[in-house]
Amino acid sequence: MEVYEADVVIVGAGGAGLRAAIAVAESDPALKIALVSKVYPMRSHTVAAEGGSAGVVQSHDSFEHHFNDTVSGGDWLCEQDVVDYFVAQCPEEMVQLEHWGCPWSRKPDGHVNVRAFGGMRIERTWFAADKTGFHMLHTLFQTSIKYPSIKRFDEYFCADLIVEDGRAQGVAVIEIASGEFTLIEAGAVIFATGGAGRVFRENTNGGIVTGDGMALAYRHGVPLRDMEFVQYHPTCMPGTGLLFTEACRGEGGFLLNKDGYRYLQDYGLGPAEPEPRNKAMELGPRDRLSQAFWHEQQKGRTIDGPQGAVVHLDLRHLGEKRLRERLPQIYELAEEFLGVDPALTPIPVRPAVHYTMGGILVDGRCASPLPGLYAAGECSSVGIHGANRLGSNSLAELCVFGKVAGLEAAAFAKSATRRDSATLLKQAQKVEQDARALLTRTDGTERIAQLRREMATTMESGCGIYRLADTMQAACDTLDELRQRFRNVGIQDKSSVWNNNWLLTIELGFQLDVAQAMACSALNRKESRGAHQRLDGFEQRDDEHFLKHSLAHYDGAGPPRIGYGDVKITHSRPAVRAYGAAGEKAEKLAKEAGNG
Amino acid sequence: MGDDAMSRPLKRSNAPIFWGLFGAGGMLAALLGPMLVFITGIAAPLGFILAPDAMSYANMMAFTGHWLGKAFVFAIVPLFLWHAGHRVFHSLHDVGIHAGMVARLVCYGGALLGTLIVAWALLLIGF
Amino acid sequence: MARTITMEVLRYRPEQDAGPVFQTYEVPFTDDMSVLQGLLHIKDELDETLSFRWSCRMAICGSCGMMINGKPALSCKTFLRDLAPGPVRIEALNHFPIERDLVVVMEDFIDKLERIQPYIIPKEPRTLEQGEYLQTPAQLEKYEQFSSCINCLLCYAACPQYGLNPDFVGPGALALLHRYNADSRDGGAAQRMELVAAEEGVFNCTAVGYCSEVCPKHVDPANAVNQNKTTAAADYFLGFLKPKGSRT
Amino acid sequence: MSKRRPYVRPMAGWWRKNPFFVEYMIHEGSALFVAAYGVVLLVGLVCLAQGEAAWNGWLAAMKHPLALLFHLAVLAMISYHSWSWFKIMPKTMPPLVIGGKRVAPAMITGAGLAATVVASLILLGLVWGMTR
Ligand SMILES: Cc1cc2nc3c(=O)[nH]c(=O)nc-3n(C[C@H](O)[C@H](O)[C@H](O)COP(=O)(O)OP(=O)(O)OC[C@H]3O[C@@H](n4cnc5c(N)ncnc54)[C@H](O)[C@@H]3O)c2cc1C
Ligand code: SF4
Ligand code: F3S
Ligand code: FES
Repeated sequence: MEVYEADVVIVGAGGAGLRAAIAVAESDPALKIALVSKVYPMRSHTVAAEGGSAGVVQSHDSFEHHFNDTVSGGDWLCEQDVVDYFVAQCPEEMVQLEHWGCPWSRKPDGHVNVRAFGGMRIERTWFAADKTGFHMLHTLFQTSIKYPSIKRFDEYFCADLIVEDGRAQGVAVIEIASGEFTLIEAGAVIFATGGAGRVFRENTNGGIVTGDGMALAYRHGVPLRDMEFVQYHPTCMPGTGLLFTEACRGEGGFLLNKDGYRYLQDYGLGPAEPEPRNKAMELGPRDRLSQAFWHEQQKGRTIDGPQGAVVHLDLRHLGEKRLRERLPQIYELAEEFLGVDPALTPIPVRPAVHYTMGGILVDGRCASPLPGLYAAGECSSVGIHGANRLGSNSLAELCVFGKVAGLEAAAFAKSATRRDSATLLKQAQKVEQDARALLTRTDGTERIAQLRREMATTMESGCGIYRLADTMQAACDTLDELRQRFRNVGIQDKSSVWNNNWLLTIELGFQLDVAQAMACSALNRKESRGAHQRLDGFEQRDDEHFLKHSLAHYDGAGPPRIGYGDVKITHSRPAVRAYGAAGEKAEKLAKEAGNG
Repeated sequence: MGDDAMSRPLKRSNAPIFWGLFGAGGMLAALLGPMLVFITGIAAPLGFILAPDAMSYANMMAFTGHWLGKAFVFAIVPLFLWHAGHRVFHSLHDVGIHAGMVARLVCYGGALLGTLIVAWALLLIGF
Repeated sequence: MARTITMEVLRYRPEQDAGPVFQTYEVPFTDDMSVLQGLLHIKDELDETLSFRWSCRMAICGSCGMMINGKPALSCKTFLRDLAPGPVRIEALNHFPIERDLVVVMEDFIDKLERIQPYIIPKEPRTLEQGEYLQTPAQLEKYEQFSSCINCLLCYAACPQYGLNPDFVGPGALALLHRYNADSRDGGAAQRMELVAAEEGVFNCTAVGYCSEVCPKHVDPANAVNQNKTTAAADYFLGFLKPKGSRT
Repeated sequence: MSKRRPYVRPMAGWWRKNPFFVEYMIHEGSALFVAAYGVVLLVGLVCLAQGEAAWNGWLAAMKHPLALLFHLAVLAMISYHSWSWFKIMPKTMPPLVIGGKRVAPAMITGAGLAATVVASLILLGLVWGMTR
């Protein structure tokens, strides 16, 4: 087995991983960085983000506003000290990207332009047309090329974390092209492996979004926090789940039911006005919008399409010119995939799984409880999203916490004691043996496509927009059974070169673990909060018992143990989460109370 | 990865000379080519539109005797040859004939030879 | 509903095949199905061993380029309905070595990307405290198109000159190089000229133009390459005027 | 030991495999006609330099039906060259912005072809005027 000695190894070269790599490289050029990714960096799913990235810039905006939007948007399940740090760092990170060449959309005077986004009180979403994630990712990737200390392992699959002496000391990776293993030793490990949306059936995520890092950390004893909070995005393409960005609504799009009625006004988001108003109607938070869809469907006011019920995203009034300029990619998607010209016809949409709020438990400095292991980006739970993430906070998170993770890991690696290479190698060899055993066995009868399908449908029915104890229980049971069956999985492809049948099998193992953590955390949270909404007697938020983070601990072959941790509240006490006119009134009252 | 790529020495291409001649010839051929062919190859020989003796010895000597006429001829003929030579050279490469030096000699050498002959002829005609 | 289409897929498994061979699959399809979805159907239901790259399904990650009926295309953005009644012929992207099945070796492109210095070389350095560089929408427009390259390599599969001479930097990377040169914040054009004007550079291009024809993101790489021929030629001739040694 | 064995496909006959490339080869092929025409002019010039008899010989050859046929072919191919030259033209130049708007490629091609027409008429007019 080949061995590579690095100071810091980063698994994942999406937005978070690349930002971390650059941070390490800039902090000390002498540090050797190994940047591992199972796809070429520019294929990472950050590429798909459309809408934008948050950062306070306007003079009538403030960090306090961004903080409040984030914390109330997260239904108070946020770590408030971390959110404080986050909102203060966002603008600088956005400017940093600008200096690195990100083609942010501009105002006529040459300053960066910002747009409105769901749940944000003031326009603070930086955007690069409707390809923000694409431009951020390519900017970061291309900038990373500048640093000779970053050694990339493109198309290397991380099969396991190497833990020795109670400390993360490296990873075992498979070169996809050859099927050969490499041990990457390192003083510190950063996971930036992205989300896990692919455990659901209809989702906006790329095929690679399979929760690998989450599962690996989890298997090594790091709890997964708040996994029950899975965001449904309200405007996705029926069938494929492809996303129509929130920016469609930021630009002024309407959501209409089958009567052509802007139904959101019936769900406490009104009044309906012709112009978009922040935090109202179509610019309400995603959880509320997805829930409203569900209710409309119950009332029979959605439209039946070939791929299930839909509502209409109406952009016609914006006109072709503006649509082509501000939402060019959306225009193309609608035309090519649906055969719909959005300037002439409303786009059929429905909610689909989009984002995993929870993830690897880390503190505000991205350190997990396992010394030497750091995490950033969607795979982590640093505590800013709470029970529901606001759109455009995630891309900003990649930069802010990618950098933090990089700096912290660099510092840790420098002070780390010498490692015992021989024992690390022995561990890596064990990883290789196990993975090869999976490949070479001939008695497996289960097919991964079948197991994956069953997992995805059970997650959809058990952990949907609204949840019930019995379907959640059924999901937990099914996942338990699927994990048993997975042990009997057989791989048809026995080859070494670019055998992704093999890697997909390993990934499915990761997915099943993560799915189970989600379903079990959901079942145990007996309240409704943010993206976790129940209809079985727990319709209300219950701050007394559940103003708590859930923590899923890995427990071998069995289901996870679910524990709870405290939520850090500094200066925003939990209050009613209100949007639209009601929200404005509540805010005014709060302000008066504060003044009086 | 790529360290050796970064340090690989780069050799400057001399293509701009040939590419420039190719471009100039191509532009002239595009602008004037069709009409020139029509005049010298069809209209004059047939006496169609133009007078039957349009290209008489006297006319042509007068034309090429004048420095403007000389300049015109010296622009058209060699540049057409350079344009064609460059293209043919690349086309040989395109169809898999990488004759290297030989092809280079035939294509560009031919154009150069043509240029010299034109110069010689024009000088012979005198002013 | 129950329509099917024949997909002829070029297979190459280095451990068992001497060279590439076609394998035929019958795939049921609906009107909204892309070629990629057809391949995923094959992988899930008919043949697990077929390897190909994909991820986003929405024509932005750039992984799923392949030859579809002889033309380079993104399989997630090409629809079976448009290819019916078939058969549909799927091959790995032209001009790249086949690693296996539809997966090509793309290290060469990455290598080239690294050589074009694809990052801002600031014209005027600026600290974060000074805030952003000003850039008007008109200045943005000068390079925006070239910055939309998703590195899908379709243009390389389209460019015979790259096929004939893999040393050629090629359309996609040159488009990105031009993207930085054309950015008002960047002052690195002179540094990048060395590669533009080198034997590997723009003069390999014979203006075939097919690269721009197949580009799914309207980058128009042919334009970037050919504009730089003019720039490189000007630099070449001006070079003779400059005193010796001043050229880097 | 790595089992990688990347397969490199041959390029032979590439230009026959796609209509786009066939067309490309035809327009590259137009260079042969440009060359042939250049040689015809070159021979004429040499004849001219050698005196009246040689020149008249050349003129007579130009009247041969085969020569006329040849020139018809050359005319067709050089016209095709003009067309393809200007068709590629927009790809070779920086975007042309007039009045804050980007000029469409078709406009540039059109302008090039129009220039050809104008130049041709001027040329014909001059020749006609000078040889009347
Ligand atoms: C369609 C869509 C639109 C979005 N729009 C927005 C938006 O407008 N604003 C916003 O703020 N957020 C948006 N988001 C969310 C945001 O884009 C993501 O949360 C974020 O990009 C995740 O980045 P990341 O760096 O954590 O992970 P990713 O970009 O997903 O990268 C993960 C990396 O980990 C690597 N990896 C994973 N597993 C392994 C393994 N086993 N071995 C080796 N490498 C591995 C992958 O190769 C990849 O490089 C959107 C998300 C989607 C899906
Ligand atoms: S220029 Fe176009 S075709 Fe070429 S890699 Fe970029 S996006 Fe793909
Ligand atoms: S196809 Fe190739 S030859 Fe030039 S115009 Fe495009 S790079
Ligand atoms: S799958 Fe991403 S471009 Fe096709």
